[in-house]
Amino acid sequence: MSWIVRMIVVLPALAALAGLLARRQRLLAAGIAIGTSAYVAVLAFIQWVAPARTADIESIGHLSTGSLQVPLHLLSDRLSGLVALVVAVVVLAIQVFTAWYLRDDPRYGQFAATVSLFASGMLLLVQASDLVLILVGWEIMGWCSWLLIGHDSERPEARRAAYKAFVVTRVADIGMVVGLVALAVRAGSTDLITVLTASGHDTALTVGLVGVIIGVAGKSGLIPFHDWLPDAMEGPTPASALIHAATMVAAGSYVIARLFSLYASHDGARTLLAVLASATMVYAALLAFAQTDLKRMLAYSTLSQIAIMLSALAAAPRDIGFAPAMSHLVGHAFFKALLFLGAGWLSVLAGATALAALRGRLHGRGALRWSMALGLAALAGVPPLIGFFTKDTVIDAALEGATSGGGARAWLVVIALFVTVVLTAAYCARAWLLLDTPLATTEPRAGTDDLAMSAHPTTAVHPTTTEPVAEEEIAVVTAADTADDAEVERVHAHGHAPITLAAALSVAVLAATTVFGTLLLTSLSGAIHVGLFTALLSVLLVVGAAYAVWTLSDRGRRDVADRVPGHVRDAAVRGFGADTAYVGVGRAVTAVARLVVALDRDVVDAYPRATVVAARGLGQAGERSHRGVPSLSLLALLAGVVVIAVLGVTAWR
Amino acid sequence: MIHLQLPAVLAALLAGIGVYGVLARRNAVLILIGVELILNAANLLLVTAGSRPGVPFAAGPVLTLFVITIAAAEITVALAVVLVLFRTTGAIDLTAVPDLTDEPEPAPAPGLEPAPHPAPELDLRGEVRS
Amino acid sequence: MRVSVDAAVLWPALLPIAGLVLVLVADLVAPRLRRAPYAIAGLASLATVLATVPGLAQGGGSTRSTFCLTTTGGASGGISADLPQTCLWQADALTSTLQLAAALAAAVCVALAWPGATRQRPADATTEPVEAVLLLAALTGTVVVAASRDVGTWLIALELATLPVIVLVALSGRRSAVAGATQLLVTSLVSFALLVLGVALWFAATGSPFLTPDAALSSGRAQGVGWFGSAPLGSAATTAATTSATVVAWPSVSGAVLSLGVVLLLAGVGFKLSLVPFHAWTPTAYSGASTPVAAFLATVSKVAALAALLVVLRAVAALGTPALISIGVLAALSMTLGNLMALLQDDVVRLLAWSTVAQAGWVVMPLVSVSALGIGASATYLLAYVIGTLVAFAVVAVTLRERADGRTLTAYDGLWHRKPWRAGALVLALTSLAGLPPGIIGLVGKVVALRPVVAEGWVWLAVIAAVNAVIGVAVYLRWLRGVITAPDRSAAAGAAAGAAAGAAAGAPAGEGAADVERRRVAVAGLVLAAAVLVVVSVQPDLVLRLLG
Amino acid sequence: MALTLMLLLPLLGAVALIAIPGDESPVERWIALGTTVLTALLAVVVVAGRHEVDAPWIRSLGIRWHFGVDGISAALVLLTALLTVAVVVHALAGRIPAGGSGSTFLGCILLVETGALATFLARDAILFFIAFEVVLVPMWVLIRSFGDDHVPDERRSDASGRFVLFTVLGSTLMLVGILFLVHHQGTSDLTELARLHGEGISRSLETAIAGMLLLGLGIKVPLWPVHTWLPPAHTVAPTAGSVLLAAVLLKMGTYGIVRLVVATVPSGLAALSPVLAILGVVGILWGGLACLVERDLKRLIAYSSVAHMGFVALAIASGSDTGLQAALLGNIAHGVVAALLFFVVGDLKEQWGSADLRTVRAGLRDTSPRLGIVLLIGLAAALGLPGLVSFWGEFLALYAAWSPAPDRPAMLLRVCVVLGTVGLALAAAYSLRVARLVWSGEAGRSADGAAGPGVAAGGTGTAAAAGGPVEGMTGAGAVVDARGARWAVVLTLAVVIVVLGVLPQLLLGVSGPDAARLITGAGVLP
Repeated sequence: MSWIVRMIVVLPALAALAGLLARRQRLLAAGIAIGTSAYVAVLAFIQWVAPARTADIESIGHLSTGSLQVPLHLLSDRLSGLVALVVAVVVLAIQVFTAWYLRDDPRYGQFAATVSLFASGMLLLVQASDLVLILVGWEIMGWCSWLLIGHDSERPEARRAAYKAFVVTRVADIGMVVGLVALAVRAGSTDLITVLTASGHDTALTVGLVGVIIGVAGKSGLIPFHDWLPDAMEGPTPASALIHAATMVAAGSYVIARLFSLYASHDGARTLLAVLASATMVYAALLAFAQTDLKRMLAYSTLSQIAIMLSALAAAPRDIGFAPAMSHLVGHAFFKALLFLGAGWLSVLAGATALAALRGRLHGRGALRWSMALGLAALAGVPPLIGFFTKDTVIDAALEGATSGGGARAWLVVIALFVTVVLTAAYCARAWLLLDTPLATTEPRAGTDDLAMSAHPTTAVHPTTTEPVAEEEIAVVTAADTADDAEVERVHAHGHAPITLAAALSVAVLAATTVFGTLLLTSLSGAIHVGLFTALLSVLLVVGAAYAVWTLSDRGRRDVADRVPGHVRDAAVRGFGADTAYVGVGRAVTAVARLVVALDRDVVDAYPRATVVAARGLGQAGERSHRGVPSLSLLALLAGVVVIAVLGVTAWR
Repeated sequence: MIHLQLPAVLAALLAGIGVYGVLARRNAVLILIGVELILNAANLLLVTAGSRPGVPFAAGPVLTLFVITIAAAEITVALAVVLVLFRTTGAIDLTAVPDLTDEPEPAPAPGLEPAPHPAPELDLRGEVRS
Repeated sequence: MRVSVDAAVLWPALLPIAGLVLVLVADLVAPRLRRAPYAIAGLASLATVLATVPGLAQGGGSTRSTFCLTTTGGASGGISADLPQTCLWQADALTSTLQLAAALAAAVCVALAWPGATRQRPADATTEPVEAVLLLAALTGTVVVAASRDVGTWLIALELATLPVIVLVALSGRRSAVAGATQLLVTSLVSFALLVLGVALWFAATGSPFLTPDAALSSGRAQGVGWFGSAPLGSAATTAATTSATVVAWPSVSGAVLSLGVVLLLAGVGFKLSLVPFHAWTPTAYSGASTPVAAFLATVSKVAALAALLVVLRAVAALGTPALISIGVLAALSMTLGNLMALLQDDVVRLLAWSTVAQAGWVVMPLVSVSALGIGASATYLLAYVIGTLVAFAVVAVTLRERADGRTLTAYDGLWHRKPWRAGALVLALTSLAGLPPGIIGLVGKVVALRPVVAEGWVWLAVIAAVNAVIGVAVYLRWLRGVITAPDRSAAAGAAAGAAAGAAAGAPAGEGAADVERRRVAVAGLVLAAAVLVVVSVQPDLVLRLLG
Repeated sequence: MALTLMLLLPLLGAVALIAIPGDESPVERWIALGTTVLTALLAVVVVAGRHEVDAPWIRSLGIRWHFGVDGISAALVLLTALLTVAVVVHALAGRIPAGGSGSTFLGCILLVETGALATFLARDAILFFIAFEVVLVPMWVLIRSFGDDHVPDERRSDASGRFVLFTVLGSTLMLVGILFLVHHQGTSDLTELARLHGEGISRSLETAIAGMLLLGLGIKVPLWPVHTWLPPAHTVAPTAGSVLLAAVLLKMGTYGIVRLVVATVPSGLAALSPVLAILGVVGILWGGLACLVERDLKRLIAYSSVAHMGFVALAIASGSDTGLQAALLGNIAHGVVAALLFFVVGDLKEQWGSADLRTVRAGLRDTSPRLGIVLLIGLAAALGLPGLVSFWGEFLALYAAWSPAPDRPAMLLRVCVVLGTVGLALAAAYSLRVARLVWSGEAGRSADGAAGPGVAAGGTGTAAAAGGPVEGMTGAGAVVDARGARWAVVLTLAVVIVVLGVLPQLLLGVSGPDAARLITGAGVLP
C-alpha cells in the first residue's frame, strides 16, 4: 500500500524530469506526461478503493535536526485518497487536452513537464503527514504556477502576471511559514498527528492558525490577496484549469481541513477565516457578473467558490467537520476543470476569449455546447448536478453551525452563502445566454457595443505601463484584452486545428463527472448532507436569479451586464483598482530599496572611505611636519623624553 | 653626609642647561657644546656615585674616563660632518639643513663609492655613467 | 679578584676586528686592489656568522660567558663554586642569534655594496678600505653590545655600532647624503648624551657597573641601596647583608632614580631604533645614504639598538617590573605614524624608512611586559623584520643596478612578468613585512609579538596593533600592486616598462665587465638573504626555538 | 598521511605553476587539473576515513601541525575540494582571463584551495588563524590582476584592496581574541578548547573574547555593517574568483564562528546573541532590498549572499543544536548555489561583456536553454524553494530562532524570525526579477524582429531602450549555450542542488552528532 502512496508522489516528479529531458520530441514528451498521469490516476483509484488508514509512511527518512522531530511521513486515509483521485483525474484530463491545445507550441514539452511537477507537488501536499512536506508541496505549486502562467513569456503581460502571482502568494506565505513554524515549535515536531494532538501554548497556537490562514488567503485568493488570480488568466487555458480546478487554489482549504481539529477549538482564527471567506465569495461573485472576458469571469467564480469551501471550514460545527468543504472541493474541481477546458476549446474555435467575441459561438456545437451547459449549471448549483449537492452540503453545515451555537460567525457565513447562490446563478445564466444566444442579424449594434465595451479598457492603459521594467516589475496591463491576444496568437499558430478525439473525450469525461461525480463523495462520510429546506430555498433562488437575468437581458438578446453603469463596470472589470494598490505597495518597497542602496553607498560604506581619506590626510600632515627641520625633531625629542620619563617614573611601581 | 647631594644638584643643573643649549641653539658648534654639558653632568654624577663606599673597581672614575673618550670620538666625527656640511651648504646652521632628497636623485646608487669632491655637478657626472 | 678570559667564546667579536686589521694591512700593502677590502669584509662577516653557531648550538638555558670576575667577598679568597661570579660577556642563545643576524645582514650589505669599475680619479683609491673598515667596526660594535653585561662595554660597543654608520652615510658626499648624515649626527649625539645620563643614573641607583639582574635587584629592594648605602658587588644576598648594616638615607629614592635611568636609556636607544618621537632622522638618512648603507642602517643598526635595549631590560626584568606603559605608548605612536607616512611615499627607500619606523613599534611592543616572554618575542619580531627588510633592500639595490629610476614605485610595475624570481623575492619580503602568508615568518612574528601584550591584558594596545596591521598591509600592497600588474594592463605600467627598456638599453653601453660582476655579487647577496627568508618561512621554529 | 598529502599537494602544485614561466603550455593545464583532481580524491578518502594528523610544528609557540576532519568540517572540505576541480575545469574550458600568465592564475586558485582546506581542517586555534590568512594574497592577485578588464584599473585595485584590508582587520582582531582565549585557557588545541567550553573564564571576559572573534569573523561572513567589501570584490573578480569567494571564503567566516565562538566561549556568544541576530536579520532585509534595484547581476548575487549569510547568523544566534545544524546546512547550501549562479553569470558576462540588467536581451530560455535551465534552478534555490537545498537551512534557521536556547532572548528572536520570512518574500521578488529579465527575457523569443514588439509592448522604457534594444539584440544573439566541460560543471552543480534538496539528511546525518556535541561542549573529536 505504502509504495502506492509514494509512487503517487514520486512518479509525476520523475515524469517531469523525463519530460524535461525529452522536451524536444513532442510525441515522447506527450507520451510520458499522459502515460504517467494515467498510471498515477490508476494508482490513486486503487488507493481510494482500498484506503489503508496509515499516517507513518516513510518518505525520505527521519531528519536528524537536533531537538526538532522531522519524521517526514506520508499518510493515507479516505480524504487523501479521494482528493488524490480527483487531482489525478483532473490532471490526466488536462494533460490529454493540452496535448492538443498546445500542439504547435514549441514549448509544449516544458509545459507538460511543469504540469507533471505541479501535480506531484499537489499530490505530495495531499498525502503529507508532515508540516514540512505540506510546505514543500505548497511552494512547489507556487513555483510551477509561475512557470505555467508565464508560459508565453514573449508577452510582457504574461511575464507580469506570473510575477504578480508568485510574489503575491509568496508574501502571503510569510504567514504560512511563520504559522507552520509556530505549530511545529508548539508540538516540538512537524509530524501532523503530533501537531494535532499537542496541547497548551495558546499564543503559539494562535500565531500558527492565523499564520496559516494568511498563507491560505494568499494561494486561495481571499481578499486582499485575490487580485493575482484573474491576471493569472494570462497563462494558457489548461494551466488555468490546473491551477483553479483541483490544485493550488483549492490546496488552501485542504490544508485547513487537515488542521481542522485545531481550528475547531479556536474561535478567533475561525472568525477571521469566516469574515475573509464571506467577503470574498460575495465580492468575487459580483465581479464575475461584470466581467467582459470568459476566462476572467471563471477566475472570479473560482475565487467565490474557494471562499465557499473555506466558509464551510469556518462555520461547520466540530462534529460535522471538514467533510462539506472537501466535498465542495471535489465538486468544484470537476466542474471548474470542465468549464476551463470548454472555454479553451471554445476560444480556439472563436479565436478569442472575450465574451463579446464569443457571443453565440456555442450555438449548434453539440458536445462542447452540452459540456458548457453542464458546467455552468453545476457551477450555478442546479440539481442533480454535483455542484448542487456540494454547495447545499456546505450551506447545510453552515446552518448547523449557526444553530448549534456558531453564533454571528456562522450566521454571517450563511447569509453570504445565500447571496452568493443568487449571484452565482445570475452570472452563470448571463454567461450561458451570451454564449448560446445566436447574434440576431436584426440588431448588430449590441455586438459592436460589446466589442466596444470589451475593447474599451484596452485604450485606458495604466500610466505605469511606461515604468522601466528593470526598475519595478510593474508594467500594468489592463485586464480584459490581453487574454484575447493570447488566444489570437494561439489560433494563428493553430490555424483552427480540429480538436482531437482524445481532447474532446477528456472534456466529455469531465462533463460526465459533473453528473456522476457525486457518487465519489459517498466514500467520505458526511460529504453529502443536504437538508430539504436549504435545498428548496437554494433551488428557488437559483431559478429566480436565472429568470431575472433572462428577462432583464430580454431573452438573452443583450448583455445584462450592460445595465450596470459604464464607469462602475469598467472599475469592476479592472477589479476596482486592486492592482493599482499592489503597484502602490511595490512602489513603496522599491522606494525603500532605493533608500537602502543609497544608505549602503553613502553611509555604511562611508566609513571605510573616510578611513582612507583620514589616513592620507594624517600622512600628509606628518609629511609637512617632517620637512627636514631638525629643531622640530629636537622639540619632539624633548617632549618625548619628558613624557616617557614621567610615565616611566610614575608607572614604575 | 648631606654634602654629597650638592654634586647631584649641580649635575641636574648642568644637564638642564645642556638640553636647553641643544634645543635652543641652531649653530652646530653650540649644539655640540650643549651635548658636552649633558655629558659632563653625567660624568659628575658618575664620579659622585662612584665615590660611595663599596663600589667595586673604582667604577665611577673608570666610567667617566670611558665617557670622555667616547665623547672625543663623537666630536671628531661630528666636526668632520659639520665640515662637509659647510662645504656643501656654506653654513653650519643645522636647523637650516633642508631635507634634500627632493632634488633629482642622481642615477644608480653608487654602492659605497663616494664623491670626494662633493660639488654636486661633478658628483652628477660621476654618477650618471654606469 | 680574578678575571677569566675564554677566547673561544669571543670569536664572534674577534673575527670582525681581525678582518678590520686585515683590511688596513691589505690597503697598506696593495692600495690598488679595489675589491680586496670588500672580499675581506664579506669573508669576515661570514666567518662571524659561523663563529656564532656554537652559541646557538648550546640551545636554551646555558650561556657562554667569559671575562668573569670572582671577587674575594670578604672572608675566603680564590674562586669557589658557591661564590657568585659576574661575567662581563654572556652569550646565550638569544644573544648569539642576534649576533648571527647582524653578521649575516652585514655580509649581504657588503655584497650589495660591491665596488664597480675602477675610477680614474686617484682619490677614489682610498675609499673602499675606509668603507670596509667602517662596516666591520659597526658590526663589531653590534656583536659586542649584544653580549656585554657592564655599562662600560655597553656604552662603547653601542657607540662603536653607531658612529661608523654616520660616516658611511656622509661618505657618499651627495647633498642629500650630507643632510642625512647631519640629521643622524645630531640625533645620535643627543641620544648618546641621554644614554650616558641614563648610565650615570643606573650607576647611582644601583651602585653597580653591571647590567645584571643582581645589580638591578640591589636597588630593587625597598630597603635597598640608596644614595649612601654601600652597593656591594655580586649577589643580592650579600647586598641585603651589607645594606642592613649601613645607614640608608631616602631608601625609596633609588627606585625612582633607577627607573628614570632605565627610561633615559630607553629614550637613548629609541633614537637608534627610530621610535617616534625619536624617528625624525630616519627618512632623511635612509634616502640620503646609498642603498647598501641604508640597508645596513635598517638592519645591523637596528639589531645593535635592540640588543642594547634587551641587555638593560633583561637586567630589569629580575625586578618583576610591571609593564612599562611608556614602551606601549612609544610602540603605538611608532607603528601608527610610520605606517601612515609610509602610505604616501613614492620613493621606495623612503617607504622602507617609514616602514622601519612602524616595524620598530612592533619590535618594542612585546617589551611592555618586561619578562622573558616579552624579550624573546621582541627579538623574534626583530629577526623577522631584519630578514624581510634585508631582502627588500637587496631587491631595490639590484634593480638600481639596472635602471636609473629604481627608487620609484613605478619602476617595479610589471616586475613579476619581467623578472619573476626577483619579483618573487620581493613579494615574499613584503608579505613577511606585512605579516601575510606566504611570508609566514612575518605572520608568526605578529602572533609572537601580540602574545605578551595579551598576557598583560592590554586590549587597547592590541587593538591599535590590529588596526596598524591593516595599514601596514595597505602600505606593502601599494608596492606589490604594481609588481604583479601585467605590463599591458595599465598605461602607466606600460610607460614604466618602456622607460625601463630604455634604461636597460642605455646601461649596457657603459657597462663594463666590472659592472656585470657588481650585479652578479649583488644578486648573490639577494639570493643568500632570500634563501634565509624562505627557510625561516617554511620552518619558523628554527628562529623561535633559538629565542623562545 | 593522506591528510598532509592532501594539504601539500595543491601547495606544491601552486608553487610549480607559479614557478613556470608564463607561457600557455599544456603542461600547466595538466598540473593544475591533476593536482585538483588528486586533491579531491584524497579529500574523499580523508573525509571517509575521518583522518587526523598531529605533529609538532612550531614547538616554542605550542603550535602543532594538527589537522583533522569531523562532522562539522567534513562537508566543507568536500565542497572546497570538489568546487576547486569545477573551477579549474571551468577555467580551462574557456580562455584564461587577461592580466597575467595562465599559470599564475591557476596557481592562485590552488593556493586558495590550500588555505581553505587548511582552515577547515585546522585543529589548533593559531594554526586556524594562519590558514585563514593564507587565502588572502592569492585571492588578492586573482581580483587585482585577473579581474574584469572592462572596468578601469582603479576599480580593480579598489576592490582587491577592500577585500584584503577588511579581511586583515578582521583576522587580526580575531587573532587578538584567539590569543586572549589561548592565554586564559592555557591551550590552543581546538578540541581541548571545545571540551573546556569556556569554563574557567569570567563571563565578562568571555563576552569580550566572543566580541572580538565575532567582529573579526563577521567581516569575513560578512555580517551587515561590514559587508561593503563583498559587492565590489564579486563584481570585479573573474568567474573563478567569484566562485571561490562566495562558495569557500565566506564559509570560512561562519565556520570560524561555529568552531571558535560557539564551541569555546558559549556564554560570551549567548550574551552577544541579540546583536548577532539583529545584524543577521538586518543583513537579510538589507541584502534582499538592495537586490530589488541592483542593476549589476554579479553585485546582485553578492547582496543576496549577504542575505543568505544573515540566515546563518540568525541560526547561530539561536544557540540550539537545531540552529547549529541549520547554520552548517545553510553554509553548504549557499556555497553550492552561489557557485552555480556565479558560474552561469560569469559565462553570461563573458559573452555579454557586462552584467548590466538594464540592457534588453533575448531570453535565455530560447537563446541558450541549458544556461537558462541551470540559472533557473539556481534562482529557485536562491529564493529558498522547497525541494532545493537552501530551503532546509532557512526553514530550520527560522525554527531554531523561534525556539532558541533558554539563555537567549526569545521574544527578540521571534521578531527576527518574522522579519526573516519577509526576507524570504524579498528573495522571491528579486530572484524572479532576475529570472524575468534574463531567463524569460524582455526582448521576445527570437533575437531579431520580435525585439521591436517585445520591447514596445513590454514598455521597457529603460535607458537602454533608446538605442539599447538594437545592441541588446546583437549582444543577445551572440550568447552561445554552455557546452562541453562547462555544461558538465554547471549541470553537476544543479544536480547536487536538487539531490541535496531532496535528501537533506545526507548532510544533516553527517553533521548531526558533532553539532550536538559541540553545543553541549562534549568536545568534537572523539
